[in-house]
Amino acid sequence: MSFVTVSNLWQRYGTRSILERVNVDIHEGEFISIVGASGCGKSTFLRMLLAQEQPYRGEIRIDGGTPAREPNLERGVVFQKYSVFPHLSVRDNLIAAESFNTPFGRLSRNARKAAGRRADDMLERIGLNHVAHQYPASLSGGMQQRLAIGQAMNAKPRILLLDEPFGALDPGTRLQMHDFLMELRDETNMTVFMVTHDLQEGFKLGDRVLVFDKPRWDPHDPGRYGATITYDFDARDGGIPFQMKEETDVSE
Amino acid sequence: MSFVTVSNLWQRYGTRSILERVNVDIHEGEFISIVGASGCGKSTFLRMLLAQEQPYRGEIRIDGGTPAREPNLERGVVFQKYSVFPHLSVRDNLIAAESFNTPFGRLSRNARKAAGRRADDMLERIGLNHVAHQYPASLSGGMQQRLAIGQAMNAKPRILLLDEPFGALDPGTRLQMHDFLMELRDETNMTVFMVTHDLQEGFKLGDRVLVFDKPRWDPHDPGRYGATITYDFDARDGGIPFQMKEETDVSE
Amino acid sequence: MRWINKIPERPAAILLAALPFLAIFLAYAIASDIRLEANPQDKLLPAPSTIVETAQRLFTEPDRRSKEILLWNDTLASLGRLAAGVGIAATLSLAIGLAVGLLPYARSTLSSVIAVLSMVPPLALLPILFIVFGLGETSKIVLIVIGITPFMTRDLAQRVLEIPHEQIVKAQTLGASSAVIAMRVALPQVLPRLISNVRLSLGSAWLFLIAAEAVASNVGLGYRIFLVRRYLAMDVILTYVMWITVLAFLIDWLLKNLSRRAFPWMEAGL
Amino acid sequence: MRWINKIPERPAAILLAALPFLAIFLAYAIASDIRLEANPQDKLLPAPSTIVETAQRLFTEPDRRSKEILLWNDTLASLGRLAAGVGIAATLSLAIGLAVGLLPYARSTLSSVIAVLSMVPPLALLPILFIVFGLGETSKIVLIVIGITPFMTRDLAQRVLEIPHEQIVKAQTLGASSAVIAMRVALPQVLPRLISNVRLSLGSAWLFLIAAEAVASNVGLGYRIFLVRRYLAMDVILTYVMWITVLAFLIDWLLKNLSRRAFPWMEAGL
Amino acid sequence: AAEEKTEFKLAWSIYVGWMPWGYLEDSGIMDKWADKYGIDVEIVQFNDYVESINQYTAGAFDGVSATNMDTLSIPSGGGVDTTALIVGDYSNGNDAVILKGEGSLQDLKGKPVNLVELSVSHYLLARALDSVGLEESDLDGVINTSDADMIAAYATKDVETVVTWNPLVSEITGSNADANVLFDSADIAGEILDLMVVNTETLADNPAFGKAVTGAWYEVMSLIAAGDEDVLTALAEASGTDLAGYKAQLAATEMFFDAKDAVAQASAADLPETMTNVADFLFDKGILGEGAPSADFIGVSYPDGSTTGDAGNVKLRFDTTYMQLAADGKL
Ligand SMILES: Nc1ncnc2c1ncn2[C@@H]1O[C@H](COP(=O)(O)OP(=O)(O)OP(=O)(O)O)[C@@H](O)[C@H]1O
Ligand SMILES: Nc1ncnc2c1ncn2[C@@H]1O[C@H](COP(=O)(O)OP(=O)(O)OP(=O)(O)O)[C@@H](O)[C@H]1O
Ligand SMILES: [Mg+2]
Ligand SMILES: [Mg+2]
Repeated sequence: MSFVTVSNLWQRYGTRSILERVNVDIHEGEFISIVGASGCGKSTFLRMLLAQEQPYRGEIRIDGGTPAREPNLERGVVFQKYSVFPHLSVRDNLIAAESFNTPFGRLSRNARKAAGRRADDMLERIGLNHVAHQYPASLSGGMQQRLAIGQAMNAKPRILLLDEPFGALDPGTRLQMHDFLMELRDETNMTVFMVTHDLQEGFKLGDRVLVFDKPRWDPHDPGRYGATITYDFDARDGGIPFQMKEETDVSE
Repeated sequence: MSFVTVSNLWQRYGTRSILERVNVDIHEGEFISIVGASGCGKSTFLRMLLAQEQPYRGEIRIDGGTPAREPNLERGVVFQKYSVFPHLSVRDNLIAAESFNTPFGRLSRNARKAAGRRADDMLERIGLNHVAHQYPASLSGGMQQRLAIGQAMNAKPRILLLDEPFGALDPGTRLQMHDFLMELRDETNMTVFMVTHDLQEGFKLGDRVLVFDKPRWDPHDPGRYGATITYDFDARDGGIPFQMKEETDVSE
Repeated sequence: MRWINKIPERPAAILLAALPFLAIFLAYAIASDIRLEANPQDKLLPAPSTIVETAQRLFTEPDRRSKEILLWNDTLASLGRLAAGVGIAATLSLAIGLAVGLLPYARSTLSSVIAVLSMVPPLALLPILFIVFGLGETSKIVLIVIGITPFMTRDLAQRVLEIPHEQIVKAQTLGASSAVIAMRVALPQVLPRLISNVRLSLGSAWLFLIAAEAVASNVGLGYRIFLVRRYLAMDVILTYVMWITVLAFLIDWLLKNLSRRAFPWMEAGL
Repeated sequence: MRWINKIPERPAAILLAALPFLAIFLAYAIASDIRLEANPQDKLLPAPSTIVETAQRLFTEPDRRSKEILLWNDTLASLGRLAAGVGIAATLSLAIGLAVGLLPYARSTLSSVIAVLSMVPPLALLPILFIVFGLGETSKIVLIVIGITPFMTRDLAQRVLEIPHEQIVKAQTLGASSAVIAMRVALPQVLPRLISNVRLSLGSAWLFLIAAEAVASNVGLGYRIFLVRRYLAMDVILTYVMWITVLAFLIDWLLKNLSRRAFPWMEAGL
Repeated sequence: AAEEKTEFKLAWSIYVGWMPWGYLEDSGIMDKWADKYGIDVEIVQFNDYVESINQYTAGAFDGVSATNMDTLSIPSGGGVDTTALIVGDYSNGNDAVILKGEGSLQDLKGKPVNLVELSVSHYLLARALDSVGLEESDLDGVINTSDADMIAAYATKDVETVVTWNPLVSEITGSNADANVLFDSADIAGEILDLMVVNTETLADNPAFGKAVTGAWYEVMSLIAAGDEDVLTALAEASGTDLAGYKAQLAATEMFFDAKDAVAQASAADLPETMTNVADFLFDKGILGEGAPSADFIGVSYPDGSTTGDAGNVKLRFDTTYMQLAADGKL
């Protein structure tokens, strides 16, 4: 009962292969951590999940639907930075998650009131009600990311994509964010993909940890082969590998 | 045999007291970690050590000399960011530590050669010889901070001041930087002041950990009293407090 | 102590700021004195007292013929033209800048033509403008528009492009259409920049206004300056120049404050 | 699919870019045709073929009187003045900008006078300039200098102030004097900005040059345009306008490339 | 504060009757005469007529080509004692009131008029309106329009009437069939004089300057009078037209090729009346400056020693001394 199906996914820029033959099935409600060396294509994979760019080959389906051609309401996203709108107050950022989906980007008065109430609920959940009328620039990095996550959730996406959401935070704040994210997830049972640099974080938060790496390597032409999922760990019970996708064969 | 003597130091901006009655004696070669709540005046203290600003009352002497009126060669500094010159290559940044101390900011040809050799030595020590001719913007954050520290050391200061030098780095890089800094220190036995947000880091690196906090608190006028050193831990043996500067009396 | 670390105290700082103005005034007064010594009727550098008298007269006494105070008429006419020209230019550049910055198709179509147009010297096209738009208000306003729009458009398009792409993607995941992204994400973020562009362009706008008024007009600050140049009434010219300077200063100040008031999120900082 | 996500393919993109130029050309050709239909002697919108002929003549045929090709003479003269004016303005604004940005004393003394001067309309001062600096090259160059220096100076001073204070402090801990900080820390970092300022100011510089040449000159692009404007020789004017546009484009392009070459550290990125 | 000197500068601007000044410089005739008197005279062309007079008034030049009206208002009004060294011509049709389409001067009532305000065109318009009993206030205003753009202005719809001078007049009448000249300077012959005026003190201290300039001028005059095609062609080209065009403009100009005629014009009995009219016009328009107590506060002196206006403040002098020398062949 696969919810997100990635089948035979390739990506290349110019003549450089970034990803190749990525196949993976994700169940609804799973929390997927994605780790791998810098530049191996984790963000690229996320961008394709987001439909921000189209794969060179292969496809990604959510719940069996047709592959999306551009980002839409089904996919929520939080980047490391710039994920909230600096010109909107904290509360308006949350309301935007509803108002942007209208022809003029504005809600009628009644709809606005209802959205405002839902925004207040969300503010409560993300613990930002005391700064509801401030602008993002006056919030700390951690608060901004909490807002970004709340905003993404407010639009009720089917999958939530996080690209190093805590990469710019200091260690203490990071830990708080972990707790925050786990709580939210327990409440909503969202399907989440999270790219992280921090292995520990990946195993702590994820149900599964996908490791991206190049299975083949051409020393004369490093751009020839792309990365793929080389390990797929079950992290629910603390991180014991349950499945090895492929033998890593350097000499191939 | 105090090397750096801070006696009865006060600082205020306008009518707001930031620091008050700070007294501390530092021995040559000690590594001082400075911790405390955000905004309590750690950077202010460092700025006064640097002579970037003058205290409202009290004074700081190095080796019994007269208090400095502006930053000079005796004091090296590394900030969290912007501590290297973006328009100079890595090697030139190190040479600058010698050439800037000349009337025209340029060395004669022979002096330049000698300085270049010393720069190469330093490059070796800070492990940046492979990027000697690149510009700082193309280095990672960790490499930039290594360069900044190398540059400051190249000018042979008597005290080295670090203001959250690793605050912008990710946890892995941070650990590497700790090793790097410890090594350098073992070689040179420099007197170092390091402000950090990370208690663990402070205790790991420091010989002593100074905690800044407000000993008195006026609920009607939070700006009335300044912070001072409330704890002075000996961190050599793993962080057992050896001296309590003052009783913290909130009700006073 | 290094000079970069020396900071003048309050009274000294005020004195220092006044110094260059005093120096300019003195230099003028002396030069004027020397010329008036040689020829008491010299018109080129009227004595400061003459200028003050003239200014008083210009600001308060109605014209003999029309019974109106010309300076105020001129000011109203010029400010009206300036406002219309700058307003239209701002609107146009905002619309085109958003399109070029957001839509790849608009960018392909317009970016090179805007780059070329911004290099055309508008003053040289004045005769054509007069034919097409007549000698009335339109051609003066159009000259201002043509003169400052390309630059403003280029800059705004650049700023739209500089909006972090993350925000554009985020808006799409919230279901925003292109129009909503333009109006609710890009527009509010470039508005402050629009104001600073207007501030930057006002100098050129004045220039074009004065040039257009010099060519064909019967009222306006530029008109008057070029008219009285016919009999070298430097006292009038200098009064007008100072008045324009004051107006320019006021407008700049107003815009700066407008920007600060209107966009509180720009100021917010940790 | 949203318009912001639609990207034109290569051939379509080129076609799109050519479109507005074609449209302008067609609009002109038709308008010209209509006027020439009504009055074959009409000078206002000469036929494109006439313009091409005129351009050919202007670029290649020497003047009967002086035996020299006027267009090249004009170009040389104008470019020389432009270079001198812009060069002096750049040097001045760099020196003053560094002083104002680095030294609190210079800042107190100069910042308000520069702010005021930048609001003065330079064209209105033209008569005084001619008296003080004579009719030769000097006054034309001085007009350019006066016209663009205040703006450039303000911007450079601002940029110097924006250099992270950490760097200034660091330089002091390396023993740098104020002069060394100015020359080795601030100067190299604002040079790229100087070039982009020059690029921004070139439009105004052309304007002032044309205005100055219009008043008193016997050679120069602005002089020629103004001279033939009397006879409405639009074929000559349009040729000159296009030529100035091409020159402006070339200069801009050169400066952009110079900046890229000269400041590799600006480009370096992770 | 003039004194003896050997270097002099004259300014001139493009106008049919002043074109010879450019030729004087280009042909070397000026140098020839200057050498003869041991001095140096530089002749500089201005694009902007008003600027050239302003420069002269400010002291940057020793002489300038100007009309009697502008001389009275700018240098004389500005306290610079000025002498009309050479009376070159008077406009005899060179300045004109041109209406687009049919009509008469009466029809100007309620219409706007485009002209260079406060110039001789303005004066011509005032005289034209005078002749039919109208006043400027009867018009729908005058719109100041730069001479450089007059031709373009005429081509626009808003413009119904223009007042301007040659070569613009012939350009407008030549290329617009509907151009209707209502009134021109031939109707007020002798009132718009085109002069070379010089600083009185400079002239007094340096007679050689007056002699050299006058001598050179009348040498060229004789060439033109003799119909020298080379000279005429050069003048025509410099003024941006061809030989025929230039000759047509010359026809509307009463050039004083012979110095005797110039002396006669400067000594004409109606000159004082003309100058009084001009002064009245200038005062009426406020051009004499706000400090001017009355229309006659500037004195004008004539060759016979008479004056009009304030005899204690003579700032404009019609002096035939040098033209007489030329007429007598004594240069
Ligand atoms: N639009 C693009 N055009 C060309 N190359 C690209 C593009 N986007 C990414 N790349 C390249 O693709 C590779 C993978 O990039 P990606 O951002 O996916 O890596 P990553 O795994 O997220 O790395 P990091 O951990 O540093 O974020 C990189 O080498 C990058 O330079
Ligand atoms: N130049 C100044 N003028 C006025 N107030 C200042 C100035 N510099 C710092 N402050 C104030 O002094 C207090 C202490 O600032 P400081 O930067 O020393 O704190 P800190 O302990 O370094 O904090 P952080 O951990 O956030 O870096 C802050 O409240 C700050 O707002
Ligand atoms: Mg990435
Ligand atoms: Mg700090």
